[in-house]
Amino acid sequence: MREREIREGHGSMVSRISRFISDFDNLVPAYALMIACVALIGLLTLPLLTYEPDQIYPKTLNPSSPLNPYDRGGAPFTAAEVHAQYPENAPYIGYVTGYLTPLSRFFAATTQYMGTTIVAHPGGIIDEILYYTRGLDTIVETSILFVAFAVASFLYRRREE
Amino acid sequence: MIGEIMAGDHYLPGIAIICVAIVILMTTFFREYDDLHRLILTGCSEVVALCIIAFLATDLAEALILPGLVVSLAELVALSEIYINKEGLGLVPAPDRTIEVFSSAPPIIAAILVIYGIVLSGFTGGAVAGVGLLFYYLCLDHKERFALLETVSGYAWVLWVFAFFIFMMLPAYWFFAVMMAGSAIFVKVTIKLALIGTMKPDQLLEETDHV
Amino acid sequence: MIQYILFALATGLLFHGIHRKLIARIQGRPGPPVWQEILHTLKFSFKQTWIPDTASEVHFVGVVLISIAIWILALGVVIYEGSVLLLFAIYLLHKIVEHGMGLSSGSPYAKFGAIRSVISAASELPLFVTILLIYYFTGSLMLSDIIQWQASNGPLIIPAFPAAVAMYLIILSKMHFGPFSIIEGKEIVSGNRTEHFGVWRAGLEAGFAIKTYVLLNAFVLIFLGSFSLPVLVLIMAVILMTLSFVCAYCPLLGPYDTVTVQSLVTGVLLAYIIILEVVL
Amino acid sequence: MFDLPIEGPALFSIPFGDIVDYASPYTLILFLFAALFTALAILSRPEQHADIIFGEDGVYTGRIPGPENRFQRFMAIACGLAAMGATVSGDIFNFCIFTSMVGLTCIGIVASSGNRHVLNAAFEYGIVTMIAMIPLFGGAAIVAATTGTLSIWELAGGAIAVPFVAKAFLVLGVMGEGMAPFYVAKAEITRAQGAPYILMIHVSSLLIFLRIIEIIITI
Amino acid sequence: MSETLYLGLFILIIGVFAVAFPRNREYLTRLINTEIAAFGLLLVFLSLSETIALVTFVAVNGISTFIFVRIIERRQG
Repeated sequence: MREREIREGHGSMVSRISRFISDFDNLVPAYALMIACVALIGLLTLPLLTYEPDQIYPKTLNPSSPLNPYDRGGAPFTAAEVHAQYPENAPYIGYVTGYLTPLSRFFAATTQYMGTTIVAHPGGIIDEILYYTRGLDTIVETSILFVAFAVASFLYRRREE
Repeated sequence: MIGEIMAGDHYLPGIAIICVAIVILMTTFFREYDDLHRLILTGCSEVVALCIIAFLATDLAEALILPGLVVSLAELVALSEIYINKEGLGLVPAPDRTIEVFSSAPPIIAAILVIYGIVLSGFTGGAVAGVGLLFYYLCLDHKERFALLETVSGYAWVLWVFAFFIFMMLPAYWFFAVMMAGSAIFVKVTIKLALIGTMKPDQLLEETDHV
Repeated sequence: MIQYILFALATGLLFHGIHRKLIARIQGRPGPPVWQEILHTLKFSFKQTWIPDTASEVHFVGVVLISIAIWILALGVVIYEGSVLLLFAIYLLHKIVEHGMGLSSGSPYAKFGAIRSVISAASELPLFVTILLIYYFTGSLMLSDIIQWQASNGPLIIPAFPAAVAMYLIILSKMHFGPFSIIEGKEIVSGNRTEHFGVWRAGLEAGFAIKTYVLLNAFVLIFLGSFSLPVLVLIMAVILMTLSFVCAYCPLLGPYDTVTVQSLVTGVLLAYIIILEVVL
Repeated sequence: MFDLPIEGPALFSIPFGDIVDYASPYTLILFLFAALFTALAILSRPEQHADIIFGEDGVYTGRIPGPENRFQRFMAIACGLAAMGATVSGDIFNFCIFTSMVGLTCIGIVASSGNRHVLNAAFEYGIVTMIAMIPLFGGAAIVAATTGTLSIWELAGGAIAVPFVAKAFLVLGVMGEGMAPFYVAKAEITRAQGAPYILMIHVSSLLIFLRIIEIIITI
Repeated sequence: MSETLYLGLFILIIGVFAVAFPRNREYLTRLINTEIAAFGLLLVFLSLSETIALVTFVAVNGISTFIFVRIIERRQG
């Protein structure tokens, strides 16, 4: 009870709130409360949201293809059809999507169930987006990984030495 | 065309359910004052965040999920080290791991995962191979060269940035750029994740003194 | 431009002097003469100057230059009727100057000032809502458009009264001796200005004088409209006097009380915006 | 190129595929500010930390040890680069990633501090940055799903309605990553040593906050 | 495939609920409850045919679980 009093403060409304926010243990609850409020608003205004049917990089499924679910067409060293945001900024768009390495062509010819492996192998739509059209995202992302490991290994080494 | 039609039809119910999940999860943060519990709860919030992205249901969604995954993992790695440091959780005797499978299985499992990771390449491959190496390092004694591995990973990162600039400036050479990017990111992610396996509490690293 | 900067500098310093004089009179003290701040700045310019041994040298000096530079930039935005958003960005970047001033010297008192300046950064929130309200009414954030809008629709202060209150609060939180100036509380000596003296102090005073001028000028331009220079200065002086009254009568708030008050004002304003959205 | 009456005309743009970085007078000044403070972090040495021991007359000063200093500087530079990227990014998701990099590097800057109190605050801050992933990436994903694009240029001018929830989520996310208005934990973090680096935390968080305001008014 | 989708969402909600209101407040219990939610997410990935994300998530989730277990081990050790 006493602890609760210290945590929530007493006196006027303003000083109660001040007491609450001045303890950084209450930071996470305060932030979580705000997110919960916005999520509730989102729930209430849900009918206002509409899914835009005209998306960039739309998905097409072709269950009979050995590349399923990532068959986006295109032959090696020709451009496949890719609906990017600014195709004019990427003159060779679609080439990565269409490309299959010899190994993935072997997989595609042999079995129907290796679609994910084939597309994760160099070439394919995901590589097109991650390396080419949205390559900057990937740069930042690998940098984040780099920074995080710098922090972790710095702390680890300092502790263990 | 199944993907598109489905996403449009189920977007609103999906978001509604996720909003409910967010509200439930956030009320937990309101009651939880234990630091480690909070850390575990953030793991759950990452799942919810990825679920919102997944509902985009295009190829773009996956291109957004992969960075999201990596960011959350990176933050978790950094925060966990800060937690250990701030709580002063020092060396603890290693739990007795003399289980037979732990000495025989690692090389095989690690080899399978690493080979499959090489085939996949890129992030996905890096993550898969990283799990394999992590398992290997975790179970067996090792004398890895911490500094050497980090250097290799740094060069791999530079290689990937170089590949990105080929894409931007000399797009005609996209083929080399794809190969370079795929392998560089693979190497980088694999090494980073494998290093987690080497961060064991019961191991003092003699090898890293010269760093 | 250069004569305008000098004018703004002199007027701003004079305003500071009037501010001090008025507060002193309200509190029953004689107070310094109104041109005291101008003399102060001149005096500091010729006094001995050095950098404390504990300080981070480049930073210690850089902060002073940055402070002058950003407020001259802000003055340029006001004169050439640029974007209000840019003006407010500079207002927020001023926070960095405050932090930097306190942190760079290595003195514990200055550091306390910097820590309090970090706490008091909640004054960003009313600012944010002010921008939203202005944009809601005028559909533009360029000062020229806002002035034109007022020429045809009357002063913005009438429809957007809450925004004016919020911006008044923002200016108030930057005034010396005000209820929100926790970074200069006397219990921490001179707060983050403790270690800056000599030319550095003169530079800071100059930057702050331009700041006061720009903020008052922007308030008049945004909420009342465009006036000829003498009228403009007169209106600014009147607003300054109301600020001095508030500063003289209000005690210094506790550090976190300032955060609470400013957040509450923001909450009220947000509610006002939401009501506007729903009703209109 | 666009010319909205919000921040002035776009001055120039640098295309990186789908992500087009652009500079308006507003974002250019934010960018230069980030660059300036990054340069300051590179150039200046940290201050000597003065400690007054209670019950004594002595004031003790101390320098940050070498490895800590190098690490802090590295983190501060990374933080500055991330802030620079965030200020000129023309893509909402790209901005979000830069923002989360800012959050992570901010923790990194104080992580080397040995002070338990500072580490506690840094941990709380870290938890908030991890929770902030929900609103930040969630907001970006809702924008993409309801408008079919992530480019700020396409969304600018209100031609395509961006739902209120998405905007609110984005603001909340940036608040969490940069801790812009909740300075409670940050005030504690400020107690750590190394002025040029600690200052970078504030610079970056203010810049991303200013940028998100611009973004949500623009779209 | 929409059954899979809703099953995934259902499991996600159950997982989140279990994380939010655990029967016994042990670190490991909570971690395992988080895995329930993660399983729901996997089903969502599967039904939306996002299989690369699925594979990566499985791998990354394994690593993050390892990190959690490592801290919990230290905490209790």
